[in-house]
Amino acid sequence: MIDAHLPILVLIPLFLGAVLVPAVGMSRRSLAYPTALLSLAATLGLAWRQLVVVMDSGTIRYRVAGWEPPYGIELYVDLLSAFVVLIIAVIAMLVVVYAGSAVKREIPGQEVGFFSVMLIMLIGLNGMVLTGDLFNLYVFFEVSSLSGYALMAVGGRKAPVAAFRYLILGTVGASCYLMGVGYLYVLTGSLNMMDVASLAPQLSENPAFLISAVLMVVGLGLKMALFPMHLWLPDAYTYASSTATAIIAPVMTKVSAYVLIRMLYFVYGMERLETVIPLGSVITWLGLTGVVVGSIMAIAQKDAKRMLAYSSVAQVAYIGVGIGLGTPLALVGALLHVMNHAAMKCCLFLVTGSVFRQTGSTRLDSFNGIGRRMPLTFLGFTVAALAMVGIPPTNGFFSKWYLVLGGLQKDAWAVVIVVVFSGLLTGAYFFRLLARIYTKPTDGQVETTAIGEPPPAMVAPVLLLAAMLLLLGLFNHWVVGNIIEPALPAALTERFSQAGF
Amino acid sequence: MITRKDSVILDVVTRIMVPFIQIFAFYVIFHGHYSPGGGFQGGALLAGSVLLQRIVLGRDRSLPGFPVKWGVPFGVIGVLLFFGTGLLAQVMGGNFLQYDALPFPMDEVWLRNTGILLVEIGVAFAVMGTLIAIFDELSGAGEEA
Amino acid sequence: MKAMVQVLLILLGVVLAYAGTGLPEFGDPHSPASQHVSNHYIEHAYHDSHTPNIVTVMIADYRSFDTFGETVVVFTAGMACLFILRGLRRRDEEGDPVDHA
Amino acid sequence: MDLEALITGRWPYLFTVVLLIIGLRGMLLKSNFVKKLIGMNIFQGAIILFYVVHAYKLGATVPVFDKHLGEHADLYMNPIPHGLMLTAIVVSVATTGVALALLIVIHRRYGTLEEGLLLEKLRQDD
Amino acid sequence: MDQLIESWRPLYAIVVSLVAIPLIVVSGSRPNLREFWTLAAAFAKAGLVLSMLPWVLNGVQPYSRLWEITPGVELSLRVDTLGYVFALVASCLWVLTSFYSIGYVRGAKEHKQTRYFASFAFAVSSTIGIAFSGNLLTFLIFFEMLTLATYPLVIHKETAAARFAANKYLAYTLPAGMCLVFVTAWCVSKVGNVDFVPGGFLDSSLGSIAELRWVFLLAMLAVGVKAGIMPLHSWLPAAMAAPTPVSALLHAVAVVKAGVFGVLRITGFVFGPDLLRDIGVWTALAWVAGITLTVASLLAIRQDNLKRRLAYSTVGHLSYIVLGAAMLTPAAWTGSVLHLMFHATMKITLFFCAGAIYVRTHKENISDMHGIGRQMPFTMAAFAIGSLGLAGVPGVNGFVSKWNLAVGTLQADQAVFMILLLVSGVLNAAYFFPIVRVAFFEKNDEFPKFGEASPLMVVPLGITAIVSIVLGVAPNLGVHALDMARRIAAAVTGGAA
Amino acid sequence: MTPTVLIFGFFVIATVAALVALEVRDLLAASAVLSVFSFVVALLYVSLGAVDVGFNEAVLGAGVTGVLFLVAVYHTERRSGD
Repeated sequence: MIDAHLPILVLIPLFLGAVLVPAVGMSRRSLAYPTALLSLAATLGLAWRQLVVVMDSGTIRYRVAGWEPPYGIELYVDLLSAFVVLIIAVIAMLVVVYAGSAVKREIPGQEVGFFSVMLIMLIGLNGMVLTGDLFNLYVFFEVSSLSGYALMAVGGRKAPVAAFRYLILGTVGASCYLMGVGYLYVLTGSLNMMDVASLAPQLSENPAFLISAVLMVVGLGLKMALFPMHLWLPDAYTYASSTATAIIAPVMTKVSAYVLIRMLYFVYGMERLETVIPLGSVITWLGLTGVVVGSIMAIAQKDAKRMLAYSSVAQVAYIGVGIGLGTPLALVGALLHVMNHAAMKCCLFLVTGSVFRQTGSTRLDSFNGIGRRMPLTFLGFTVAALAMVGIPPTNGFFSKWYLVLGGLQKDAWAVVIVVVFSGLLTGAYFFRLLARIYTKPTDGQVETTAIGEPPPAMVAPVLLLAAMLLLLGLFNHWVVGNIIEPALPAALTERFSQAGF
Repeated sequence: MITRKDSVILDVVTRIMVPFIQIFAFYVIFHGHYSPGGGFQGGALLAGSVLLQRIVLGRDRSLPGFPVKWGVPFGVIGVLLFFGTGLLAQVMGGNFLQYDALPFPMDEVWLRNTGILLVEIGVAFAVMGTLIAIFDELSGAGEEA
Repeated sequence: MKAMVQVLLILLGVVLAYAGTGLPEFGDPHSPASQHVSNHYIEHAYHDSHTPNIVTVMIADYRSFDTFGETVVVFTAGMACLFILRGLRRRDEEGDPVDHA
Repeated sequence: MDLEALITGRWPYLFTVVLLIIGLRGMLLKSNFVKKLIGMNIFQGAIILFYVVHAYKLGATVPVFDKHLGEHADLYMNPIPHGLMLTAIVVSVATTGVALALLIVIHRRYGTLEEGLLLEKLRQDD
Repeated sequence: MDQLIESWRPLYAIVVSLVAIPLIVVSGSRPNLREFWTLAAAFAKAGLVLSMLPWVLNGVQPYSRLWEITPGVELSLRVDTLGYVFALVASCLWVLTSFYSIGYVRGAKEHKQTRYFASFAFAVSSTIGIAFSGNLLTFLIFFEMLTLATYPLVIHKETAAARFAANKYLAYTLPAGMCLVFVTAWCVSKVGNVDFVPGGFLDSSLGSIAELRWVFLLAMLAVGVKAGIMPLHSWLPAAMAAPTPVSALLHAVAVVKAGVFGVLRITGFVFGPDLLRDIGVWTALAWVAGITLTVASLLAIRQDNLKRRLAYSTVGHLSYIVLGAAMLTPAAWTGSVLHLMFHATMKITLFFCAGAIYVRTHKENISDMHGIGRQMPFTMAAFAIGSLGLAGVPGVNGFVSKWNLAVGTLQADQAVFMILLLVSGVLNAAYFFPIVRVAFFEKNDEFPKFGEASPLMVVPLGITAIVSIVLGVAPNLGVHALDMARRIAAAVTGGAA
Repeated sequence: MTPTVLIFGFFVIATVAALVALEVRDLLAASAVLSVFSFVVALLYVSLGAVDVGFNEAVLGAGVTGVLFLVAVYHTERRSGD
């Protein structure tokens, strides 16, 4: 009984939290944190339950307001969406645990607003994942974007400027998406994804249909910061408060990537698009360029947060590569990277937040010799850094591994070579940073003294994430075999059935 | 925000206009079933009437009409009304927002009609409260609240 | 840079205009958009809820989840403005407690 | 031949494209932030128009059920885009509100809303 | 054919030193306890490895299948004879090195000893993992872990030179690791099951000759970096910036041997002799190895720093093994495997000696070592034994392996390589004997009185020297090294040695 | 046909208003013109049969948005560089 309602139940605690946090926070500010924690814990539990139910008994299709799918809005929860919802919930839970101590120091007096807006953002992101309706997705898209702008605007002195830039580009993206939905609607008369997908095949020659696909790629690409559309990202991530970055960076871009996969593979049908326009190849090439450019830019940075921001550009580009390639294994790689990169980036940004809290700066200089001052925190950081470089058996290796296998399925040598060797560029900046962290500086810079570990609530999430990185690496096949692979579109796996699975 | 205007005509016209606007707004909300209009428009009109007061009369004299600190609570109430309707339907055994499951003594069709009305009122409150809150924040009035 | 954007914009315009060739004609009552779901709404709205205004029925009943999301958007905007303006003003007046990156 | 069909049969669509480009140009090329926002409003207005244009049916009336008219679908405009666009308009207002809040903060901190001047001041900050 | 039995022992052998790491770290403030953990792990590991000897000698292969890590490929450990040989060398020498390390780091008052011991344990774990890997993907994982574990050891001293060396090390090994990723991915996508098979699991139907050649090239780049094949060797002399026990175990035994072990795995168990002959790359590999061993010996002569000279000597001797592998004949493979073992005992003796000298005298240059043999007679005697062995003098174990290699080149009708081997033997003598001569036969009255280093250091190096002699006289004594080598060669090349 | 002419006329006016709103240097004036634009577009919606949308646009787009712009411009600066 309850199980059938799970898709909406996941959203309800978040919503209650978002409304209750300001309500209780107005009288007692200290209550905001436990309220947020409570609502997220409920969501986490429900998200977990939802994944279990979907694994056991298949896709849940929930009719909001009780109307038949093409007429009413439905929430469509297959393995993939349940999986992404769980990722969001886990990351959010850890960040909120962390945020209790961090926000108080970083943006004092604004806990109430922060937690409320953050919960709203999570509603938006979860809604984007859960919904099975094109326009409904736009609404949640805007919910997450608007709250994202707000979260990014509060932080450093320059944050509002960065947030405004993001707002402009984000609105362009959202509007592109809306326009794309408009074309689809005008051509099919329906807004339900499954319905549109069943009507789409006869349209694949129609220019408006193709343009709508391109507009979707642009719109979602802007939100997921796919290479040439990443311009908003570095500033926004750098100047936002560490906690906000730690929640936005892992989930926002990933959810957009997920939606892009949904659109291209489940609604439009990539193979049909490919016969008319080389959309996949374009995305792949953009991704490859993004991997290289993002990594090189990251090498050049002097601020840890900015470096991580550029590395996000590169990592998102990997997902783009997987989406563009469109072989089953490449898609597995992309989806696995959605999860992996979320965990890694979250861990890294949490650590920069801790460093900022303890030293007052995130410049690379402030990392000198810090590994001995904050050994546990930096144990987590090290694992995450190695995962970013793609050292086995961390999870970062395996997403690239599947991408490479996917490239080999299609004999896409450029992809194989770039994905294999781009780890070098990532290694260039992470090992440089690790050497800084664990060895004394030689260039005469002041060593950070008299700082220690942050409070346990800020260390535990980092360590948990680090443990997850290893476990997700070692047991990635469980995830792939039970969740990702069965969720891939059947048409795709059949075409490639002789290879791989 | 904007300093007091000294134009008596504007002042008087505003004072006369505002109640009419508000009545019209309520008409729009409640008559949304039968003619164009509904929660969005009505809420925006309500907000507009308050904003008109704020602009023309200046902050000091408009505040008694709609205090600044009411903006967000109104928004919250509106959203909760919407949400509560949906949740009530769910608790009573329907799906979220499935009005025909609402526990009122009516037939299905009228239940839907009522549900729509409740939701529209919620929307109106939410839009009104939030728009006023945004205005107050932008004009700097929110700080003193 | 600006010139490039101009060119791109014109290009976009041309492409979008070209996309128009795939769209149904203006005012065509038999376009796909006016057939599939919308007809169902028009024909059932009144019987489903005794409400003649089809748009109202649609936004508040058939697609009420959209409208719910939309009130959340409005609420978000309110909270966002509060969050951005209150906190930052307070901080600008008291001076930054910590030096941000 | 296609061009002719495009202009005669789909001219309102072309207008929306023109408005869209005007708005987008304002968003991307105007250096004043308020102007960018004005561009954004026009841009979103254009998209809303696009939807509404495609809801139009020749010879139909507004989508309010009328007993005397009956319930044949061809008699009423398509209500779906209308409903969607109600939402979209509110979203666009909400976005504008948040953006304006950001602008006020930016102006407080840097005393300008011109992109060029602002960039210079940002550089000085470092 | 070998018989497979399921056993967790290979896994335990790997994990035992990983378990020790947290214990080492936690007891970092109490050095005695910390070193107890190190020694305990070392003994446990050696014991576990030795306990598998009867199985291996009887043709039984213990294996542990862990879990599927990527579609169709499991994380699997399998102890075949070749892997066992390597694991045996690494684990036994780790025991000695542990004792030696304790003496060394205390004697030299190294900083951050906890990090040192922890990394060391991690590196040894990875090495054993490499040895016991049952398929290419598992091999890859441990190979990369080894890279990672050695990085802190190379940068250990945190001087500019150490940083440079560490960066150089990464700059060589990371790309190599990525080549290996590519090769593994290629194999997985072509054949699916990448379990090592004696004689290779690839065949010429899988791709064009050019493609296969490219893959082989990348595979050799991948393992060749650690194996120090020229021109990929230059990280090795630089890495001598690390503390001496590190150089001894890792840069003379574990890491570089992991490289040559990789060469053996890839030539014998992935590509296989038949395919290598088909695509005609074996002569190329042989030439690269031949040139490396000659040039490295020449370069070694020019070094004055003792450890650097030893490093170049290592580069040369690794290429003996590679050369043997490239010959693809039974005797050559026997020689290769034997040299894998025997070079380890000899070279570690030399490094131990170099470390002992450094701890006592802080001298690293050969030109400063006049008359040191009178101060440290045991140490320098062991050094002499190691030198003789590496030069290939009969009576020490180096001769046995070189003899087999030479026979192998003749089996392959490549006499030219035998000449190279002989030349290089002469060159070996040319760079080692001067050291012995300087140490024993030149008087230096200004030399202060030092005496021997601590027993913790002298005993291990004495043991390795004695082992070298014993194995030189009776190569089949104890662990049946020669038998095992012959068996491996027979399995890979399909012929009896 | 009358409605078509009407729609065409509104489209032209809207386009002109959009251009003007973006080109006027006085931001208060620009905001006002934006309101005019919104109002014209609202009329356009009505003439396209979307009465609800037109109503909403008139109230929200022309009314509230305009007011918000006015407030913001009032609190920042009136002149625009372009």
